[in-house]
Amino acid sequence: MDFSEQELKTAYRTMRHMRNFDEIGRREFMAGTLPGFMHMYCGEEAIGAGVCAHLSDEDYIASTHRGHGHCIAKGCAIEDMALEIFCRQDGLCHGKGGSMHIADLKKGMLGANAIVGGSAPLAVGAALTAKTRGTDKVSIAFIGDGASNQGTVFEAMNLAVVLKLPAIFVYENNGYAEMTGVDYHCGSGDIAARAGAFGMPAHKVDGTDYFAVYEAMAEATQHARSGKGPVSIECIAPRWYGHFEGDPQSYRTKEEIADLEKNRDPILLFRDRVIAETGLTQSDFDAIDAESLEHVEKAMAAAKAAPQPEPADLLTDVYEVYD
Amino acid sequence: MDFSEQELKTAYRTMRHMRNFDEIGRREFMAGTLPGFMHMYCGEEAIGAGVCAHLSDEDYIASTHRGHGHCIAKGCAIEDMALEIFCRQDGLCHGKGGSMHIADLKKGMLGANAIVGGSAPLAVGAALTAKTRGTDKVSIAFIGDGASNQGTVFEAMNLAVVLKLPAIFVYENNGYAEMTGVDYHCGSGDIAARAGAFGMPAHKVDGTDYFAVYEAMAEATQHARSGKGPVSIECIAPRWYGHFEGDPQSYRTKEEIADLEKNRDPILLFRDRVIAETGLTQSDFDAIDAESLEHVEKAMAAAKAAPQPEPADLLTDVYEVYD
Amino acid sequence: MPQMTMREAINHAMRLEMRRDPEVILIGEDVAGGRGCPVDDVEAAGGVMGVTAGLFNEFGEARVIDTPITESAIMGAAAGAALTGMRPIAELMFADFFGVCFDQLYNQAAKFRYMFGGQQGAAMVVRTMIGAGMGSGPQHSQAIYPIFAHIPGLKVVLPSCAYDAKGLLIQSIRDNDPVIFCEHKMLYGDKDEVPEESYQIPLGQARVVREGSDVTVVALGRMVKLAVEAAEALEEKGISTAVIDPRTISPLDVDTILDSVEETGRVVVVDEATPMCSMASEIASMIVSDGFSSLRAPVKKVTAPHTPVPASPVLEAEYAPTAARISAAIESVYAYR
Amino acid sequence: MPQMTMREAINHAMRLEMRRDPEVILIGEDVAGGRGCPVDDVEAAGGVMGVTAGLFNEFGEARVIDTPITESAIMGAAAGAALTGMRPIAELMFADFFGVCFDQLYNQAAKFRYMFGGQQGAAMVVRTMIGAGMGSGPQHSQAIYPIFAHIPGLKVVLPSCAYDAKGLLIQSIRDNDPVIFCEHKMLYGDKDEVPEESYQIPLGQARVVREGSDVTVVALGRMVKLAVEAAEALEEKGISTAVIDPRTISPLDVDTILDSVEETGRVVVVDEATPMCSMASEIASMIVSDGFSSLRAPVKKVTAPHTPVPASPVLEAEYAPTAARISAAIESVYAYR
Ligand SMILES: Cc1ncc(C[n+]2csc(CCOP(=O)(O)OP(=O)(O)O)c2C)c(N)n1
Ligand SMILES: Cc1ncc(C[n+]2csc(CCOP(=O)(O)OP(=O)(O)O)c2C)c(N)n1
Ligand SMILES: [Mg+2]
Ligand SMILES: [Mg+2]
Repeated sequence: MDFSEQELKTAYRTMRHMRNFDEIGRREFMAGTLPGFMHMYCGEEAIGAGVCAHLSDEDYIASTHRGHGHCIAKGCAIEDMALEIFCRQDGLCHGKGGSMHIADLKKGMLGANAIVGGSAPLAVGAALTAKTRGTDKVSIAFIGDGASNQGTVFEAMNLAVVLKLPAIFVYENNGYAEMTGVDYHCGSGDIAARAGAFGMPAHKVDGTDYFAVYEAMAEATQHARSGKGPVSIECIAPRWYGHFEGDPQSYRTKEEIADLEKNRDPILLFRDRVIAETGLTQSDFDAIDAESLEHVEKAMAAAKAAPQPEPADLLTDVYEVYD
Repeated sequence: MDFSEQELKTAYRTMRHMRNFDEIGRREFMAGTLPGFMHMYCGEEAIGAGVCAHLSDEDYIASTHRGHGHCIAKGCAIEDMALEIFCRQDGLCHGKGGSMHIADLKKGMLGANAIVGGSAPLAVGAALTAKTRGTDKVSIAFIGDGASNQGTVFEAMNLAVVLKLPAIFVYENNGYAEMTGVDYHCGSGDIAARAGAFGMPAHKVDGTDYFAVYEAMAEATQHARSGKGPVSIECIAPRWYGHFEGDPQSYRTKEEIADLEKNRDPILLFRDRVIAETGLTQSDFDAIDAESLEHVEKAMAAAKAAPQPEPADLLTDVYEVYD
Repeated sequence: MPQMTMREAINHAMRLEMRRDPEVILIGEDVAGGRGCPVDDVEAAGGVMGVTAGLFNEFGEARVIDTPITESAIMGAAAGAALTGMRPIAELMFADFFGVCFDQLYNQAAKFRYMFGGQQGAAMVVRTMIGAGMGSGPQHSQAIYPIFAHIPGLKVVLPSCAYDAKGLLIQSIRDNDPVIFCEHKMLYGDKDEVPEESYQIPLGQARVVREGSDVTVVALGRMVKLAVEAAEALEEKGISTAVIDPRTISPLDVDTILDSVEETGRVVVVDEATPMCSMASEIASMIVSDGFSSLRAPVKKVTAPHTPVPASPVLEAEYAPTAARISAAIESVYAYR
Repeated sequence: MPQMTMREAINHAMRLEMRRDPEVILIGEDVAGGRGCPVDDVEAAGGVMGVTAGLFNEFGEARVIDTPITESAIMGAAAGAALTGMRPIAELMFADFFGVCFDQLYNQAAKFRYMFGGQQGAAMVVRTMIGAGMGSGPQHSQAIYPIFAHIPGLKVVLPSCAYDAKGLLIQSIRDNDPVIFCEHKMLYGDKDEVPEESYQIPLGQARVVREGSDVTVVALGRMVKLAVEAAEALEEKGISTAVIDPRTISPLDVDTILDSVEETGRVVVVDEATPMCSMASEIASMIVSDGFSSLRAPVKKVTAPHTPVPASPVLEAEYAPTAARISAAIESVYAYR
C-alpha cells in the first residue's frame, strides 16, 4: 500500500469525524436543539475524504446541502462548524448561514449550498481564478445524483471544457434525490457517461472505497493541475439515512439499509483493508475512534452552550458599504 | 426515389418559399421598412422542410429566433406571417410578437422564441400533452448549435427521456452562435453524442440534404409515435448570412460563404438530385420558383400596405380577465 | 363544517379539481414521491411537506408526475402543456428556486397570450412554498412574491388561511392565465372550517378580515393573523383597526383598500417580503396616488429588513414583522397629527 | 473635454480599469466576438452592440473571455471568481435573459457576504442591456431592474448619460459588492462631454439635473432626458420643475429626493419599468412614509403599462412614457388643490 501510516490515520480520522459529527448532530436534531435541516453524510464519507486528500488550503471546493463531510475533509475546524450548525454567534458564518451554508474561505471551502446544482458554476469560477492567475490550483464541485440533472451543472461542465479550466466535477451518486431514485430521475442512468460526452475524462468508482476515490482523484488532479482541463468522477455510495432527518423513507426497504451498514460502510471497509495490508492494528483505529468521539462531543457541547447572535447582527454584512 | 412527384414539388416549394421570404424580408429590412431583427434561414431550408414533412397540424413544433422557415414548413400562411413580421394589426400575433414570436396554434406552431433554449422545455410540455391524452402526436424542438449549450435544453432532454415523451430534438448546427464558432462553444464538438448520452437515439445528418433529414426524421417519428420516447437529430447546415442583418461577419471569410452558396445550397442540391433521379425537369422547378416569388412578393407588399395596430391594442390580451 | 389544515385544504382542492377535469395534471419534484425506488407500492409521500400526499395513489403516474431536479423543464413542460390545452399544476418546491427557472414563467408562460396576439394563454398554476420561520436559512425562506407581482401576465395568490386557500386554488386551476399560488410554510398546519364541497373565491377580491374606523391595516399572507392579533390588543386602547387581506396581490383589489382608507385616513401595510419594490411599497404608492385626499398620516410599512433571511432562529425571529411591531406602527399613525 | 457616446464611455471605463487592475476580467457571450471562427486575427467585434469592441485585442483571451450561450455558468463563474478574489465584469447581453440565470446572482453572489458571516462578498459587476425603443419585442426590451433592486445584497446602477456611465462603472468595478449595471440600449449613441481620465461617481448619490421649486420629478435612466424636456417646456407656463436622477436605485439617495419634496410638496416619478412593485412605487411609497408632512398633492407615477413590450413600433411608442405624458402629470400635480 502506497500510503504512510500517517496518511492512513489521517484519512481514517477524517471519515470518523464526519460520521461522529453527523451522528451527534442527528441526536441533537432529534432532541430539538439543532435548528434547520439535518442532511446526513453517513455512507458517503470516503468520497469527501478521498477527494480532499489531494487538496491544499489553496485549492477550492464548492459543496452541497449535504456538506458537513466536505467541510471536515477540507480542514474546517470541527468547533467552528459545530457553532455554525447551532447558528451561534462565533460560528464560521456567525450563525447566519447554518448547516446548509457553512463556508470557510481561508480553507478554500466556498460554501455548502442549499440550491441543488448551485455550486457547480461557482466552482468553475474558482477554477477560472486559478487559471487566470496562472497557479496550479484546482477547484472541485461536489454534485449529487439528483443535482446532475440540473441545467446549471451541465452548463458548468461545458464552460469548463470550453475554457479548459482546472475544475473537477465529483458526482456523489447516493442513489436518491430526496425520495426519487436515480434509476428513475437520470435519463441514461449513467452520470459519468453524460459527463464524458461533454468532452472530458470521466471516471466512475465505488464511492464507498476510499482507495478507489483516491486513485481517481489522483489522476484527475494531475490532469487538471497540468492545464489539460476538467475531469469528472462519479462516485457511487448509497446513503444510509433519509434525505433529511424526518424522512420516513417509506420508499426503501429496511433490508437495503441494513445491508449497507453491514457491507458498505466506507469506514469499516477502509479499516479492514488497511489492517489486512499494513502494520496498523485494531487498537490504532480504536484509539482514533475514541479520540474523535471525544473531540466531536466536546465541540458540540461547547457549541450548544455558546452565545446566540445579537439582534443587531440581523442588519450587518449585507453590503460592505451601502448608502 | 420513394417520393411522389407531388411530394417532391411540395418540398421544393416549401424551401423556395423560405428562401424568398427571407431574401425579400432582408431587402425590406435593409430598406428600413421592416422593424426588429432579421435572422436569415438561408442554407438551412432542408432542415425545416425535411422535418415538417412528417408532421400534421396536430403535431407540434417549438421554434427559435430564426423561425420563419419553420413556420412556413409547418403550414403558416405566408400572408399572415408577412403581416406579422411587419407588425401589422392582422398579423398572426396582431403585431405584438413580430418576427421572433410568430405563433400559429391551429397549425401546431407553438411560437418562435427570442430566448435561446427557451423552446425546448415548451416542446417537452407539448409532448406531455400528447402522451397524457394518449394520442400518437409528436412534438419537435428546433435548437441551434449555440442553444445546445443552454441548461434548459439539457433539462428538457433529460425530462423527455425520464417520462418517455414523444419529443424530437432537432439540432440545427449552422456553425455559429452569433459570432462564436461551434468548434469553440460546444465542449465535445459533438452535439449528437451529447444528446445520445442522455439515453435517446441520436442521429447526425447533413442538414443541407433534404433526403437525409427526411430519412432521419422518418425513423424519429416512428420511434416517438410508437411510445418509445424521445429522439434527437443533429443537422449540419452552415448559414449563409450573418447572425442577423447588420452583422458584418468579420469572423468568417468570403470564400467560406461563396463555397456554401455554390456547393451546399439545399435547394439546388435537391433540385439537381430530383432531376437526375425522377421525371421532374428544370422547367417544373422554374415554374415553382416563379410562382413562389410572386406569391411571397405579393404577401410582403400587401403586408407593408396593411394597417398598423391601434394604440388601444397595447392594453389587450395581457390576461383573459384581470380585476 | 369540518376542520382542515391549510395543507389538507390545498390537497383537497387539487383532488376535487383532478376528479372533475381529466386535463388537470400535477408535475414536480416528489409530488408523488418514491418513484424509481425499490419499494413499488409505496403510499405517495406527496413532497417534503406532504401537501400532495395520496394524489399519486388516486390518480396514478400519468397525472401525478414525479420529475428529476429540473425546475426549468418542469415549468416549461407545464407551460407547453398548457399552451396545448392541458391544465397543469406545477410545483416549485420552494419559491426561492425561481432563480433557476424563471424564464419559462416570466418570458414564456406569462407572455404567451400577449405576444401571440390573444391566440391562447397558459392555463397553469405554479404552487410554491414561501416564507420565513422554520429555520431554513437564506435560500429556503424568502417571500419572493413581489417579483412575481411585477410581471405582467402572471397572477399571484397569497392565501392566509385554509378556507381561502381551498377556494382560491380551485379558482386558480380554472383560471385561463398563469397563476403563482404562494403557500406559506408556517401556515400549513393552521386549521380552519373548510367545507367538504367545492367552492371558488374570485381572484382580485380582498377580504375585510376585521372592520375598523381609525386605522386601516393591509396585511399579506402570514401577516394577516399577526395584524388581527395587534388590532385586537389595540381595541382595549380604544383604537378601532380594520384589517384587510388582499388574498391576491395580482390582480390587487384596490377598491376595498381605498374604501377603508377613505374612512380611516391612516394606513399600515404589513408584508413579510423585503421592502424595496415590494407589495408594501406598491400598496402605499397606490394609496398616495389614488387615496391622497383621504390620507391623514404617513403610510407606514412594516416589513422584513433589506437583508437575506438569517439561518439563526434568534435572528429569524427579528426578521419578519411581529404583532408588537405592527401594534407600534398602528399606534404611531393613529397618534399622528 | 472630448465628446463620447455612452457606448464609448462604458468601453473606456472598462479599458481603464483593466489597465489598472489585472484582476479585472470580462466574461460573456461575444464580448470578444469571433472565437473559434475561421478568421483568426479578427478585430474583436465586442458584442452585438459593439460596447466591448477592441478589449479583446488589448487584453487578450485570458481576460476577455467569450463563452458559449450559458448565462447561468457565466454568472456563476463570475461569482465564483469574485469569491476567490478576482473582479469580474460579466455581461448579460439583454437583461431580459436574467430568468435563465438569476439564481447565481440573487441566491449566490448577493448573499455570500451575509450568509458567510461577512467573510467575503462578490466584487463583481454584471453589465446588462435594458429598455424598449428598438423594436426588439417582448423578450428583448424589458426594464427589469425593479427585480434587481428588490434583492438585498445587490446594488443596481442605472446611468442616464455618458458622463455618469463612465464614473459609475469605474466605481462599480471597484466596489466590493455585486453591482448590476443597467445600460439602456437607446442611450448607447447619446453623446456627452466625458473626461479622458479616470473618475468615480459614488453609488447612492443622486444628481439634481435641474433645480425647480414647484414640482419634483424623479426620473430614471432614459426617462431623465424626457423629464428635462417636459420641464423645460413647462418653464414657459411658469411651472418650475426640479428633475432628479437617482443614478443608482439600490442604494437609493433618499435625502436628495426628500429635500426637493420638502420644497415643492408635489411629485411625479417617471419610470420605464412596468408599474407593479417598481421603483416608481418604491419612491412614491418612500415619500408618503418619510415626506408626508411636505406633500401637497398625490404622487403621480408615469410608467409603462402593466403589459409586455409589444413588438410593433407603433405600439412600442405608446408603451414607454413620453415627454407629453410627463408634462401632463407635472401639470396635474401642480394644479392639485
Ligand atoms: C434548485 C433546487 N431544487 C430543489 C431543491 C430541493 N432539494 C434539496 S436536496 C434535494 C435532493 C438532492 O438530491 P442529490 O443531488 O442527489 O443530493 P443528495 O441529497 O442525495 O445528497 C432536493 C430536490 C433545492 N434545494 N434546490
Ligand atoms: C438566453 C439567451 N441568451 C442569449 C441570447 C442572444 N442570442 C440570440 S441568438 C443567439 C445565438 C444563437 O445561436 P444558435 O443557437 O446557434 O442559433 P442560430 O442563431 O445559429 O440559428 C444569441 C446568443 C438570447 N436571445 N437568449
Ligand atoms: Mg442523491
Ligand atoms: Mg447556430
